[in-house]
Amino acid sequence: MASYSCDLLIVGGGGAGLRASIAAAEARPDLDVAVVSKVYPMRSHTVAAEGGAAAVIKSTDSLEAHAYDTVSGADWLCDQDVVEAFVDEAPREMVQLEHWGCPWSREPDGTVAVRPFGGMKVSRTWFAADKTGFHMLHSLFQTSLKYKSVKRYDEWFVSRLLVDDGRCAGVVAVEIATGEVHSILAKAVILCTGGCGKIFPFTTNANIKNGDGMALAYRAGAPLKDMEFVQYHPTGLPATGILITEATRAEGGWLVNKDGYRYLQDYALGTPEPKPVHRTMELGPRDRLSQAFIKEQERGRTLEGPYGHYVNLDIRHIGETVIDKKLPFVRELCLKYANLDPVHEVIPVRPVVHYIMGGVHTDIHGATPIAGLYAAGEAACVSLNGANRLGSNSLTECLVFGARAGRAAAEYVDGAPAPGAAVEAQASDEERRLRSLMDKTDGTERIADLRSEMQSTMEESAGIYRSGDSLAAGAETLGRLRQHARHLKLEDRSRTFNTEFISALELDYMLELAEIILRSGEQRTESRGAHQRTDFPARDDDNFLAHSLAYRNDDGSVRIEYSPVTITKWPPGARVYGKQ
Amino acid sequence: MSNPSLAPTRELKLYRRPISFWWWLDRPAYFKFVVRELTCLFVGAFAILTLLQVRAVGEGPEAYAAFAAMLASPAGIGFSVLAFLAAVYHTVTWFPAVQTTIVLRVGEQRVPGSVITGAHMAGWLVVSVVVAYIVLRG
Amino acid sequence: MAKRSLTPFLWFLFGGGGMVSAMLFPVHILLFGLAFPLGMLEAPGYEWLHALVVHPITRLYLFVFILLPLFHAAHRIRYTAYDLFRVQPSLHQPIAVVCYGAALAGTLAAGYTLLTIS
Amino acid sequence: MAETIRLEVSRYRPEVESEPTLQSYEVPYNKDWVILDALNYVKNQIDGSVTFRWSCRMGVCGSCGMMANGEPKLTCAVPLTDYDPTQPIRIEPLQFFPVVRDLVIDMSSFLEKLSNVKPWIIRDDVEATEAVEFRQTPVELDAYKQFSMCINCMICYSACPVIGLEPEFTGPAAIALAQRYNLDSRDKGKEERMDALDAHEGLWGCTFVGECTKVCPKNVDPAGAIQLYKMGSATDYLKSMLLPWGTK
Ligand SMILES: Cc1cc2nc3c(=O)[nH]c(=O)nc-3n(C[C@H](O)[C@H](O)[C@H](O)COP(=O)(O)OP(=O)(O)OC[C@H]3O[C@@H](n4cnc5c(N)ncnc54)[C@H](O)[C@@H]3O)c2cc1C
Ligand code: SF4
Ligand code: F3S
Ligand code: FES
Repeated sequence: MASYSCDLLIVGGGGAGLRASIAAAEARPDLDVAVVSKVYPMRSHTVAAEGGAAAVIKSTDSLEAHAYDTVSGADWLCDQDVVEAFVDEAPREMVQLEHWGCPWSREPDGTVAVRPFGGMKVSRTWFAADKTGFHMLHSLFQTSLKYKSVKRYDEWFVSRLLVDDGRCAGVVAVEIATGEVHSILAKAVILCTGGCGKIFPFTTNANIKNGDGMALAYRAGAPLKDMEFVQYHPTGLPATGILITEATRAEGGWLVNKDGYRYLQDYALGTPEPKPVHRTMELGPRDRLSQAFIKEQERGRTLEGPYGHYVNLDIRHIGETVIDKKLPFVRELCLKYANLDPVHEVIPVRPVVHYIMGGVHTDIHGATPIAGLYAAGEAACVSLNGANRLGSNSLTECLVFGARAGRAAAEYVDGAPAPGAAVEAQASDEERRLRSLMDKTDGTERIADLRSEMQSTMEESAGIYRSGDSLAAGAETLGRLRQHARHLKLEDRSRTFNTEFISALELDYMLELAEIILRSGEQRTESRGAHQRTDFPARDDDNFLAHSLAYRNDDGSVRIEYSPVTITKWPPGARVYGKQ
Repeated sequence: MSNPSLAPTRELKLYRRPISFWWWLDRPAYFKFVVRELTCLFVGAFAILTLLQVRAVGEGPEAYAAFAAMLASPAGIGFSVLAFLAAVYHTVTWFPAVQTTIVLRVGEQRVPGSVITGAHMAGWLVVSVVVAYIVLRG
Repeated sequence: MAKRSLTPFLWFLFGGGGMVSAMLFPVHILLFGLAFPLGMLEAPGYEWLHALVVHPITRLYLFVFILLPLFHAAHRIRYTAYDLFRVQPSLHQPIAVVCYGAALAGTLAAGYTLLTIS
Repeated sequence: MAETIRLEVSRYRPEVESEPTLQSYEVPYNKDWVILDALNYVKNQIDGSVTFRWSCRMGVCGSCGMMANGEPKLTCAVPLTDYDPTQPIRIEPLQFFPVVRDLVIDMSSFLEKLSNVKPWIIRDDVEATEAVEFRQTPVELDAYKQFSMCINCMICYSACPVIGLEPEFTGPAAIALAQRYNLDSRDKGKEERMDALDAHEGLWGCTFVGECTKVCPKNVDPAGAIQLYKMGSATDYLKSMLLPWGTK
C-alpha cells in the first residue's frame, strides 16, 4: 500500500471541489493541493445543470431581496447569517467566473443577461443558454489547469476518511485503473462529493451521485444535517428522469393537466397570466409545484403513460426563435430522449428526485465538527437551502462555499499537527477490508437487485408525501437490505478498472444514507418545505424550527439530535406565492 | 506550467491496436480523403505541363505543334482525362474547405458556409467562362 | 512575436495553390488537354497564343498559375508521405525539403522561362 | 418472448489475455433504450464484469463514447432503434486510444494536450477586483460559442486518422478549445497559445480530413476551428513579414 501526501486534499472535482482548489491555490500558492475524483473532473454532475446560477447584479435587484427569497423558499429552515453571507459574496463569485471565461448569455450592450427563476422575486439568474452547469464546470476545470500547485488524482475512489484524535488526516482511496489501494495523507480534507439522488429510482442525477462523501463523513463521526429534505423537481421526462430545466417555465412555459388547464392556480400559487410573473404559478418554488402534481394526480386530472402519471409542459407559444436561442438543450433532449419537438408538441413531465438539501453539517466556513474536515457543495449542508432549495442557488453555492472552504482549509493547514501512528493502522485496516471485498467469491446477492429494491423502497416510503408509517416501514425494509448487502456477489475478478467493485462500495454508502433519510424524516413530525408528512400536515415552529443532526452510534444505528436555526432579520412567516 | 494528473502507480498493460497499412480503406470518408490528397499529383503535373507549353510557345510554331501533337496522343488524352477528373474533384472538395476559414457576418448573423461555398462555385463558373473566352478569342 | 516556424507561410502557399488550381485548372485542362486535341473546339492559332503569352499580364498570370499549384502539390505530397505511406519520423524533414525544394525549382524555371520568352 | 437484439461487446482483460475478444449478449430490443441502456442491462442482469464508463445518460458528461459497428458514438445518445434488431451491434472501445479494459480507453494523453494549449483566459487582470463583468456583446459571444460546446468525449479523436498515425498530434478537440479562447473577446493569449501549437504535432499535423466535425455529437466543428486557426496564423505571419513594423 503506497502512501501519498499533500497539504490540502479536496475530494471531488465538480463545481464546489474545483472552486475550492483554485481558492486554496490562490490563497496559499506554497501549499500542495490535491484533487481526488472518482471521475475525470469534467464528468462531474455539475456538468448537467441547465437553468442558471443566481446572484444579484442588476440595479433593479437587491441583496435583501435575494436573501428574503432564499429564506422564504427554505421555509425558514436556513441559517440567515449563512444566507446573508451567500447573497453578499455571490455577485463577486459570478463575476470572477465571468473573468475566467464562462460564456454567459448577454444583453445587447454586453452586460450579462439574467432570467427569472422559481421562487425569486426579481430576475437574477445568470445563464449560459441552458447549459449553465456545463459551461461553469468546464470554465472552472480549464482554469484550474493553470495552477501548477494543484495535483490531480483522476479516477481515484475515496473509500474512507482517516481520522486520528478527532482530526482528519487524509483518506484511503482506490486507484480505479489499477485497483491499488493507497492512502493520501493531508493536513486538511474538503469533501465536495455532490449529492445522492441515486438512492431514489427516478432522478435527474447521474450514475455517480451516490452520496459517498456524506457517508464517509458520517462514518468518521461527523453529523449529517437535515437529511429528510429531498427535493423533487417538478419537471423530469417520464421514462428517464432527464431534467427539463426550470428555465422553460422562466421563459414562459405552462404546466397543464390532462384538460389543458393550468392547474397550479388551484394550489395557492396565484392566477395565470400569459407572461411569466415572478413567484407566481409556474414560477413558484419546487416543493409546492411537486406537491401540486400529487394533489392533481389524486384528483384524477393527470395523464397516464407507460411510466406512470404525468402532466404536460407546454412551451410551444414561446416560439422557435427563443427556444433555439435560450433553450436549445431542452429541444435537443426532447428530440433525443422523448422523441418530440417542443416547438410543436407539449412535453410530458413528472416530479423527479433532484437534489438533497441536507448533507454534512458545516459552519459558515465549511468546517465540520471534525477538525481539519471541511465540506462544500451539494455534499455539505451549510444551511443555505433549509427545507427547500430555490432553483439556481446551488451552482452559486458551490462557488461561494467552495471558495470559502478552500480558503478556510488553507488557513487551517498551518497549525495542523503531523498525522499520528493510528492513521497508518486505520489505513491498513481499510486496505484489508477492501481487499477482502475484492476477493470475495461466496456472495449471492446481485448489486443491481439490491439497488433497485432500495430505490423503490425509498420512493414508496419517502416520496413527496410521507407518513410515520411509510417511513418506519421503509426503514425496516432497508435494515433487511443491509443484511443482504453483506453477501454481495461480485463477478468481476479483475483488478483493472473494476467498476463492479466500485458499485459495491457505492451501494454500501447509499444504503446507509437511505436509512438516515428515513430516520430523520420519521422524527420530524411536522411538514415543512420538501418534507410533507400526511400525518402532520402543518409546520411546527415551536418544536421543529431546528436542524436535525444525524449521528452514528457505536452500534451503527442512527441518533437524531436537533440544533437551533439562526434567525437574523426575517422571523418565521407564512410562505406566500402568487399575490405579493 | 499546468497541473499534472498523476500517472498510474502501477504500469497498466494497455492494448494498442496496430494501425493497418490499409487504414484508408476503413471508412469511405478516409478513402475520399486520400483520393482528394492524391489529386495534387495531377495538379503538380499539370502545372509543369503548362510550363512546358509556355516554353514551346516561346520556341516557335514547330515546337508548339510538336507539343500539341504530344497532347493529342493517346497517352496525352489519357492523362488529360484523369487530370480533368482530378481537377474537378479537387475543386468540389476545395471550396467547402475554404469556407471553413472564412467568417463573414451580415449584421449579427453569420453567413452560412453553404452560401460561401455556393459563391465560390459561381465564381468558378464565371472565371472559367472568362478564361475560355480569352483563349478562344483568337 | 515569438519565433514562428515557416509552416504558416508554406500553408499559405498551399492554400493559394489550392485556390488557383480549383478555379483555373479544370477549364485549362478541358480546353488544352481535351477540347482542342480532340477537335471538339477549334484550337486558337499559334499567333494568338504567342501574343497572349508574351503579354505582361499573362506572364504574371502564368507565373502564379505555376508557382502556387506547385507548392500546393508539394505540401500535399509531403503529408501523403506522412499519412498514407507512413514514412519514419526521421525522414519527415528530408521529405519536406525535397518536396518544397522541387516546387521552388519549378518556380525558378517558370520565372526564367516567363522572363526570357519573347 | 419480446424482441431482442445481440450486442457483440469487445472484452479485454489484461490479466488474462493479450488482445481483445468479442463476447455476445442478448438484450431486449426496447424502443425507449439507447445503446448505453442495453449495456447497463448486460452489466446489471447478465455479466457484472463488463466494464465501461458512463455517468449522466443525457449526452453532456462525455464519458460514454464507444465504437458502435465501427462508428464512434456517444452511446447514451444513440437509440437502439437506429439499428436493425436482426443484426448484432458490435461495441468496441474508441479506436486509436490504448485500451485499459473492455470498453475503457486511456485518455490521459488528451488531458496533457489540453493543458498544453492553455485553455483558460490569458490577460493580466482576470482576477476579479470588483464586481463588474467584462462586456461581451452577443456577436462577440457568438464568435466562439460553438467551440465552447465541447464535452471532451473523444469521439472526434477516434475518427481522426492522424491521431491513429501520429498519437502526439494535439488533435481536434484540444485545438478547437484553444481556438475557443483565441476567439474570446476577453482573451489576450493568442500568441502564448501559438507557442504550443505552431508545430507539426500542433496545428499543422491536421490535414483536414474533416471526419472530426462529421462525428462530433455536439456540433462543435473542430475541423472548422482548426482551419480558422491555420488561417489566422498564416495571416499573422504574412502581416509580420510584409509589415514588420505594423504588428503589435
Ligand atoms: C440535471 C440537474 C440540473 C441542475 N440544474 C441546476 C441549475 O440550473 N442551477 C443550480 O443552481 N443548480 C442546479 N442543479 C444542482 C447543481 O448542479 C448541483 O447541486 C451541483 O452541481 C453540485 O456540485 P458539486 O460540486 O457539489 O458536486 P458534483 O458536481 O456532483 O461533483 C461531485 C464530485 O465528487 C467526486 N466524488 C464523489 N464521490 C467520490 C469518491 N468516493 N471518491 C472520489 N471522488 C468522488 C465526483 O467524481 C465529482 O467530481 C442541477 C442538478 C441536476 C442534477
Ligand atoms: S469536439 Fe466534439 S467530438 Fe470532439 S471531444 Fe469535443 S464534443 Fe467530442
Ligand atoms: S479529422 Fe483530423 S486531420 Fe484535422 S480536420 Fe479533423 S483533425
Ligand atoms: S453518459 Fe454522459 S455523455 Fe453519455
